[in-house]
Amino acid sequence: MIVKKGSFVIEGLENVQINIGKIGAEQEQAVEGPTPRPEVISLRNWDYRILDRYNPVYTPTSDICDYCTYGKCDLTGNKEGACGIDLEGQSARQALMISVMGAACHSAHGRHLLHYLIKKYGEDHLIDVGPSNLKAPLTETIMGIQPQTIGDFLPVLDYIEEQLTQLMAAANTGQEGSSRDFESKALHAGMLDLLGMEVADIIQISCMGLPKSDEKTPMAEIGMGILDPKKPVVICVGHNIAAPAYILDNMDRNGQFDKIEIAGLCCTAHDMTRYNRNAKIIGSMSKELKYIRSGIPDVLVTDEQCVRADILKEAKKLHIPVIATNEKITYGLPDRSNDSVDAIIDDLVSGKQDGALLLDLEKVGELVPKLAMKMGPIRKAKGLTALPNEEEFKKLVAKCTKCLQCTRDCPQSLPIGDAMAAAAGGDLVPFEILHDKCVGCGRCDYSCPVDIPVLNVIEKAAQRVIREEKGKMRIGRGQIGDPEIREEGRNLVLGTTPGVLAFVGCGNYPDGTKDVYDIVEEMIQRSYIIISSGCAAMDIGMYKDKEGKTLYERYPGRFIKGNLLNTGSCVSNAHIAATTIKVASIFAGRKTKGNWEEIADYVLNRVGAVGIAWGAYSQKAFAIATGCNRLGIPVVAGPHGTKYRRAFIGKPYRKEDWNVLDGRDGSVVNVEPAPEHLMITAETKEELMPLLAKLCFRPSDNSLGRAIKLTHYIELSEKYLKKMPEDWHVYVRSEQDLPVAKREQLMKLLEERGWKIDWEKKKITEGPLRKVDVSFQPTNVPRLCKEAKK
Amino acid sequence: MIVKKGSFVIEGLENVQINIGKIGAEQEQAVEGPTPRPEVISLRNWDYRILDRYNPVYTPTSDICDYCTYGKCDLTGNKEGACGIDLEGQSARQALMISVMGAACHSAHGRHLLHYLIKKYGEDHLIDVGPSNLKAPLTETIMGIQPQTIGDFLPVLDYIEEQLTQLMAAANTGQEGSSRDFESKALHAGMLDLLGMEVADIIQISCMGLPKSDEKTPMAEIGMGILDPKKPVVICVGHNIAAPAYILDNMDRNGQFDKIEIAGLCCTAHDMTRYNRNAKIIGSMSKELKYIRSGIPDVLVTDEQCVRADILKEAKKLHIPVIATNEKITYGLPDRSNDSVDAIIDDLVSGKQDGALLLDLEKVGELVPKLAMKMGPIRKAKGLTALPNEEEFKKLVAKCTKCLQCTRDCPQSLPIGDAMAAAAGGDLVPFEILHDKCVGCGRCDYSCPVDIPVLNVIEKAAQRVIREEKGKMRIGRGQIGDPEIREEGRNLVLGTTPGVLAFVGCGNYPDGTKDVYDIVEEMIQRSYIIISSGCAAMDIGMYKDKEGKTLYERYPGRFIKGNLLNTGSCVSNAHIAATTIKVASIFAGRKTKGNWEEIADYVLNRVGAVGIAWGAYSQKAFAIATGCNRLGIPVVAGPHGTKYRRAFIGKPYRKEDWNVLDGRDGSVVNVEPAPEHLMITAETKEELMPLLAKLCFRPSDNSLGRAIKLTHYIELSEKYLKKMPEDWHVYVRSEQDLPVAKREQLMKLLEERGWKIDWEKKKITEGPLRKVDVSFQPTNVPRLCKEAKK
Amino acid sequence: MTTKAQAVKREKIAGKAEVKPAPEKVIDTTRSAVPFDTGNIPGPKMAKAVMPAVPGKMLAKAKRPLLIVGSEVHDKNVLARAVAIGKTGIQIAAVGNSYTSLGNKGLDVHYANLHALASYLCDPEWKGLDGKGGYDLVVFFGITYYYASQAISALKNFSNIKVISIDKYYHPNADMSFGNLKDDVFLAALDEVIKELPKR
Amino acid sequence: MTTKAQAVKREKIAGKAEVKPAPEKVIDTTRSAVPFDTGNIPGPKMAKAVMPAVPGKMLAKAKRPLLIVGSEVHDKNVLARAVAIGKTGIQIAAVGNSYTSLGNKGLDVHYANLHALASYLCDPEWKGLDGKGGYDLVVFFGITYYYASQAISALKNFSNIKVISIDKYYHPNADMSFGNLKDDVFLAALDEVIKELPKR
Ligand code: SF4
Ligand code: SF4
Ligand code: SF4
Ligand code: SF4
Ligand code: SF4
Ligand code: SF4
Ligand code: SF4
Ligand code: SF4
Repeated sequence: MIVKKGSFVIEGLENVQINIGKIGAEQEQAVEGPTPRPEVISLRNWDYRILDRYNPVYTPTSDICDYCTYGKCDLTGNKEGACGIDLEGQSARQALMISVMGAACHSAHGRHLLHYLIKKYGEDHLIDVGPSNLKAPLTETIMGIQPQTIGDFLPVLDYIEEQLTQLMAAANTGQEGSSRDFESKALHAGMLDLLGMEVADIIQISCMGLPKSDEKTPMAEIGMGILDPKKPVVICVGHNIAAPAYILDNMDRNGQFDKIEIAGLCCTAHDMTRYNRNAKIIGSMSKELKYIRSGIPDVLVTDEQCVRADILKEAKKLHIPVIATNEKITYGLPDRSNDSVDAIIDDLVSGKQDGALLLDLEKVGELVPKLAMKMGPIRKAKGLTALPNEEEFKKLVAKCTKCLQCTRDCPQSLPIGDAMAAAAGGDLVPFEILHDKCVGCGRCDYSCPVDIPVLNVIEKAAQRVIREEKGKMRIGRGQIGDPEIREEGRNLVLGTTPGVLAFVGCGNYPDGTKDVYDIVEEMIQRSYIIISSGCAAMDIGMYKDKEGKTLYERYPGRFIKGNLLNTGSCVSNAHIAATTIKVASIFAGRKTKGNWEEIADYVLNRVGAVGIAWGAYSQKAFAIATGCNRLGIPVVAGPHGTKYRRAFIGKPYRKEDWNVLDGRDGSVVNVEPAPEHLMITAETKEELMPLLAKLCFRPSDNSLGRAIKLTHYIELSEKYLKKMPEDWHVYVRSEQDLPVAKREQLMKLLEERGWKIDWEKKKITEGPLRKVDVSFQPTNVPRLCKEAKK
Repeated sequence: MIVKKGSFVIEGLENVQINIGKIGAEQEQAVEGPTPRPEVISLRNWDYRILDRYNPVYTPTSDICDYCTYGKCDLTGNKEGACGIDLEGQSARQALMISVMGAACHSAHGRHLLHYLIKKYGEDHLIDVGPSNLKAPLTETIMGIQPQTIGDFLPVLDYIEEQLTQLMAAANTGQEGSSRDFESKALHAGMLDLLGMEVADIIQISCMGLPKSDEKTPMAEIGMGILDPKKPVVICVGHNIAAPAYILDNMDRNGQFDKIEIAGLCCTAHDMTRYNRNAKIIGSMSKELKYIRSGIPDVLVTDEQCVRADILKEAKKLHIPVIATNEKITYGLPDRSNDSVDAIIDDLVSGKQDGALLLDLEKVGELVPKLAMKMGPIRKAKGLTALPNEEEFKKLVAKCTKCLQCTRDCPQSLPIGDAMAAAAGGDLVPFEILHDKCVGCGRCDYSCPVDIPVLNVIEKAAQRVIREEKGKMRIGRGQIGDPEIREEGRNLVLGTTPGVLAFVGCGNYPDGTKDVYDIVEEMIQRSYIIISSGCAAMDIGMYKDKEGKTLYERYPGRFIKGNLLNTGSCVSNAHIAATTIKVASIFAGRKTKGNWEEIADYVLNRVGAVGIAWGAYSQKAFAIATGCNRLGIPVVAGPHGTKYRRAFIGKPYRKEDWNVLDGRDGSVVNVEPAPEHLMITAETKEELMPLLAKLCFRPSDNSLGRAIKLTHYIELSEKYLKKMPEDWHVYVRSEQDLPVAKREQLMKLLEERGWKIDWEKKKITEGPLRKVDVSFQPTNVPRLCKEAKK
Repeated sequence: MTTKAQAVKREKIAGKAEVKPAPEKVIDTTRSAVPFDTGNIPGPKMAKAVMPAVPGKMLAKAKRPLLIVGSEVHDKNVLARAVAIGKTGIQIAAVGNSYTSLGNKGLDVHYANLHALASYLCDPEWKGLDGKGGYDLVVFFGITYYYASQAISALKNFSNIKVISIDKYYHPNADMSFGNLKDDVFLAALDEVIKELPKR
Repeated sequence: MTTKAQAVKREKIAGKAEVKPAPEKVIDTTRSAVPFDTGNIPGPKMAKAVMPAVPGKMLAKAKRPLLIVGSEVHDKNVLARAVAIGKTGIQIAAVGNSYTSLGNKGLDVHYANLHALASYLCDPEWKGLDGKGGYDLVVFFGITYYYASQAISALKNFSNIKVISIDKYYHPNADMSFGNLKDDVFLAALDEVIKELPKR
């Protein structure tokens, strides 16, 4: 008898249920660290270590709290509200709430997928993420288990949901009172977020044939100009591949890829291309309204997350039916899940209904291509679009009074009035520039006192550049495989690869999408490893060099210096964080299972990885950043990031904050501020680049690494800020740390600062904070010191 | 061999685990309705039925949204923000968030208790709630299962947490776009909240010996004047009995009840008295700051929920050590869970530390009485209090400039300046009145430009009344048992008991705590059944009649007209809602398991129950109200309730909104607006009382019931608003519905309205909306009609 | 009554007591135009602070105005003004417990629940308290401050009806409002409003 | 440059270009004192709108003032004013990319990250950009509007430092601010501030 996993009941013994499972296998999975399944409080000591150095900085958007009916309470000047909370506490509580919301988003997404995949593939479907032993680094580190099948993730999600409920509860009025503990809880939520993302992406990779740690995934087309608008066009918007997969399968079966254009907006686009190479990508969330207004889509399919709230309203105006496929976004649409596909199509084609909620995904797969084939010809015949024609355009731009109202409502404060004036004079360039900087939010439409549909005018004016908007993106690869880590880990830890820069998050850029391209180009040429995911990964692929090549075409996709990797959709973010765990485990042999603190301590002190969320807008992006922070990874956001209201900023002038322990003997060692911040913003890309270089320093860097990092820090500062950084010297421990080419010059500067130089031996004899010590083992955790272990 | 529940593994067959459980038993538990374990979408049709009639009314506290970094978005006038959401959508999203937070609170509380009780009593500990077959009405109705043991609640909490995570996710930017669907989701959260509360209370009743449907529980002392301040005083603050139980057990073992005073603030007080008759009650959340400032407590023990955020800060000033016992509220205190009790006590007594986080509840039990015995004498010797002495008091009141700043910051806009002036002239009465109306929030302290510690002044001035503050509360009984329902159900459904009024929620009253007493006294004398829980239940017990008797002493506690029941703490609210399910099941034989819609439809149309949350402040109260609404129970809040931002208000003038179906044949029947609203507020108690009477009408009321309800509606309106209600006639279907005493007079009034009266037969011949029909079966659900069933 | 006067909320008017005449001094109702409850800042759109003649004229001109009066009307001086306005024929919604003072005075007065009333006013189909048609102007005073503020918030954001506060508190959610007024100024301001109304 | 001038953010100053002189007309910097970003309403405490002489005098009087200038300073006219203020000896924190224009001009100028700077300013122990002591007054202009607003929000609520905006936008979180100004008025206002400063 082959015993398979499952449960059965023996006749006559109805009260006995026999479960065949992995009891044996579980015994191999010894927990290695002290905190498997950490509760709200379990990692508080680690959080305190972080928070004591990287102080929460609060920048409230409102001085008022209106959480409960005692309010609204004026908390200006850190006064207490009626419940006793002060503005610091309230700000920290908001940080918790934002993190919990973000984590809930990804975890709920994972739960939805897991339900669906278990139904389709069974609980025992094996995890397969590519050539890795460490298949689920976050799951191992947090849960203390090594999942083998997708069913093994069930208790993981149970755990996340339980913890999120506890955290959400703590945010109520009359609960937590300490801002420090609110932050510890927010960090907990951030960690749960990473875990939820890992679950979501691993199960879809394992079941749906998405690329498995593949450094050479093919390119996907991206841009507003890539589709053939003469064909019926299906656009899927959101984050969850479940529904689009059915559509793609159906089109595949029916050989419709040459008849129907199908593309994604936002992360669904990532996963559609990972799932089926025939899918295309329009772009990030910023393109949603723009693309709908263009009138090109003939059917819109929504799932969940980062879907504009007004999609139905906007689509309706252009007779584009909306098929909602997820219970999180239902738009008030009638639930047609139990109706026949043809009946639904009739109602949509006739315009009797504007859309349908369809939770039966098989029906979605059947209906959407059919519907597109019907809607396409009808809509094209009518030439439906929201954009004005030439004549209307001229009239509209002439109406503008330059009142500035639209600029004051615009998240990017764009100079719309000026562009209107220029366009009235026949010059469309200002509008073309504006189109790139515009996040397509539509607020300007509401502002205009003379009723100019501003966004439509912008889009009309930018048609020339939009038609050229055709880029390439290397399809999401999934995790970084163990072999790649094995090869590159040492360079990273010793600092000879200057750093890993992870470009993630959304498109709320302060000055247009091109910034990301410019920054990546600069840094990749400097041999940083660039990893990307989500909307940022799309935006990187939108621009070309003079030879017409995108960065993805110019740089390969291996985890090695000077490469450009795309992990995939937002949930693939988890793999970026997980990569640091892999470095700790594979390169340094650290135990992972249930061992968060030790791993995070390792990452903080040794792995020069930095996250960049230049256009982060969502709660999810904040949760991810907070999760990365708990793992010891610093994150920089663009200026809009200040509206998240909390950062973690180090104070380099407080020497005592930068004490670490030497793991060899537990002695206290004062080190340079590295990394200097855990979460911070910059105003412009020029300010960002040297900051990134600086944040890649780690206490463990050896001389070669320091020299390389210093080179870039100094060069980037000189190039973009026209100055030598004021603090470059703090990263110098010996003359060996100075870039060879500039060594002499730099030593002079050090001498000017009062350092003692032995010019004969070309040696620094006095000055550095501490001496070179190649076997220094920096740690912030007393119990990890040898001395302490005794 | 006696097979017991549990799991074991057979040697040599390590992959096989045998679980002995309730597989057989489960087969008896056939699901009876269509929606066991309803998902986010499953009850949307029912929600729509409610929402179509009881339109959400939004009263934003802010016209701005700052959820994400695109913002802040100005949504004034229902404009759209950058994500496409408009103010209606944003307001509905806030309603969802508030409900989810509230539900998370209770469910997280339940989860904490369940962990703890399973550890202590085992999963197989049987549920025992008293003489009921329907032991867990909400669990049955929602989950479709009949739990037998406390372990059976594990999947219930898993379900709640999963659903809450889904709902939380839907509130992110870029998710749900329809206000109607946000409300459907909020209603889902409200339902989950009721479920979470039921779990929490049933398991504590079952394991910890709390009263089990006991109509004759003893009285507990309540009030700020009940303790002997000469003894060491332990005060427990919060909602979760786990920690206080250990303290009480310990004191019991050591015979310390005559040596140490122990009392609770907020719901913990309820559960302490339910657990051990020696515990006492200080009062509701409003008393927290007041009582701490008095200096009487020698030790403060906090657990979770409704604990002021500044407790540690306030306690520290008076050298009162704070023992935090729950990970949701940790105040930044050092975690001493692994330290010895004596070491902790030393640090606290010496003042080296201000408090301790102690998650080992056994240690809490051991430590707290010991600590109290040490702190008591020290603190009393020093005479520590925040209140000014006579002389200081005089100086302080003389300083007041009547600038009104404190009034403008006060949630109740109390006339503090006037009271100061009176006190300066020797008249303390205004302050004594003020003390009752003051919710003890402390905001006035921050306001005063001349640095008067306003709250301390109020409390000092009110010492005379505070010393007299000694009431009685009948200890929380738990559920209403099946036998009581069997006896009373008919009266309720036919309307011969005028209604069930449930006084619940917090102390944010618009005009002082005495309102609740006054309202209850009026309504109980009119034979309404009064059920109560939470802070409202405490406040009811705070006042006495001329003979010195509280309402609890004057009226018995059975579920029968003219009785006053206290179910217990906030989580006991679940039993109030569950009572309506019991009526549907026991009296009317409706199937419960997985049958929410049918039950709620029954309640909405037939059970004249109304919730009153006159001082509701918390997210929890909103969640409870929203859960009750989904179950068909209307709720009225005080004027502060408008700050919840969403109500469900019916429009009686829209005839078509008041169509129901007749269950006998599915025919559409236009009925009176009953109940007229699902969630609404009133400005004063005078407005509230007639409104309550009106909201008790149901379409199914028979003539006798109508006459009784009309009597009270008219009398209350005449007594408190000095007018005949303008809409009394809509509830009249025949002359039989008119109260006998006033029949003639009322018929004349009807004639004036144009109704036709046959004066000889004393009959109404024309006028009523519809005829009397004793077997009318009003329903809002088509599938429940006989015709439809075919 | 230097504050919101909870103390007098339920006092019935003593019919025989003398009504205070308006003081003769010149008043400015646009000062202290900040929300009375300190934290009550709703957003960028806040009421224009006006002198009494403005609401007076608007009331006089409106096709179908509604005066809403609440549970702070029982003070005899305030009540006298409410009655005076009502006597000019303007319909009154007596919200809260104000009917106890406003009833039986020969006014066109209807009890209403303010929360429900706000909801009805947002419904363009609503035919008014007497079924004779909707309102184009809503003027109010004498309502618990925060309660009024919340109700008006609904009208501000979800209706097209003009809302004017002539209460003694600055109401940011109204279209126009007085600033925070001392009692004597408040009474004088009401008198000036009344002056603008057509006599009946 | 009628708006926040993203277009010129990165323009370097053309040294030879002529600096516009201040217009001769009388200016009022207290008008249009509403947050430039429509939704940027923080609460009851919002900046007092002031005429240029006020910040000028306060700067002149301050023991240790700090001028913060950001990435909108590159316009030659604006830059000239920043340099002029710096020339009076006031220390400058060049935030964002402003150092590219402010460096090498003989000023006491230090690059700083605005977000970090806000954090340090809230720390009473901080010894300033040069280690010589904390600041008692912070004056700023030329910073991305919302970015500045958020940073100042930290100072407003969590520090005792006075913050004055002399930018062309009304900044509600500052203690004092100009209203939203047209470019020419803005330049003239800066000139009036400069007039009050002691010559060096
Ligand atoms: S949660 Fe606290 S600060 Fe916020 S409104 Fe309620 S009482 Fe005020
Ligand atoms: S749509 Fe573009 S231009 Fe209009 S407000 Fe939004 S970002 Fe600004
Ligand atoms: S709001 Fe309209 S009129 Fe004013 S600047 Fe913008 S486009 Fe021109
Ligand atoms: S990167 Fe941001 S905008 Fe893009 S899909 Fe992810 S969360 Fe949404
Ligand atoms: S969630 Fe929407 S309305 Fe709110 S701040 Fe973000 S974009 Fe604006
Ligand atoms: S403590 Fe009392 S008097 Fe003071 S503000 Fe709060 S409710 Fe008003
Ligand atoms: S704030 Fe102070 S001075 Fe002003 S009225 Fe209140 S107690 Fe008197
Ligand atoms: S009734 Fe309200 S204040 Fe009282 S314990 Fe419950 S939630 Fe807290």
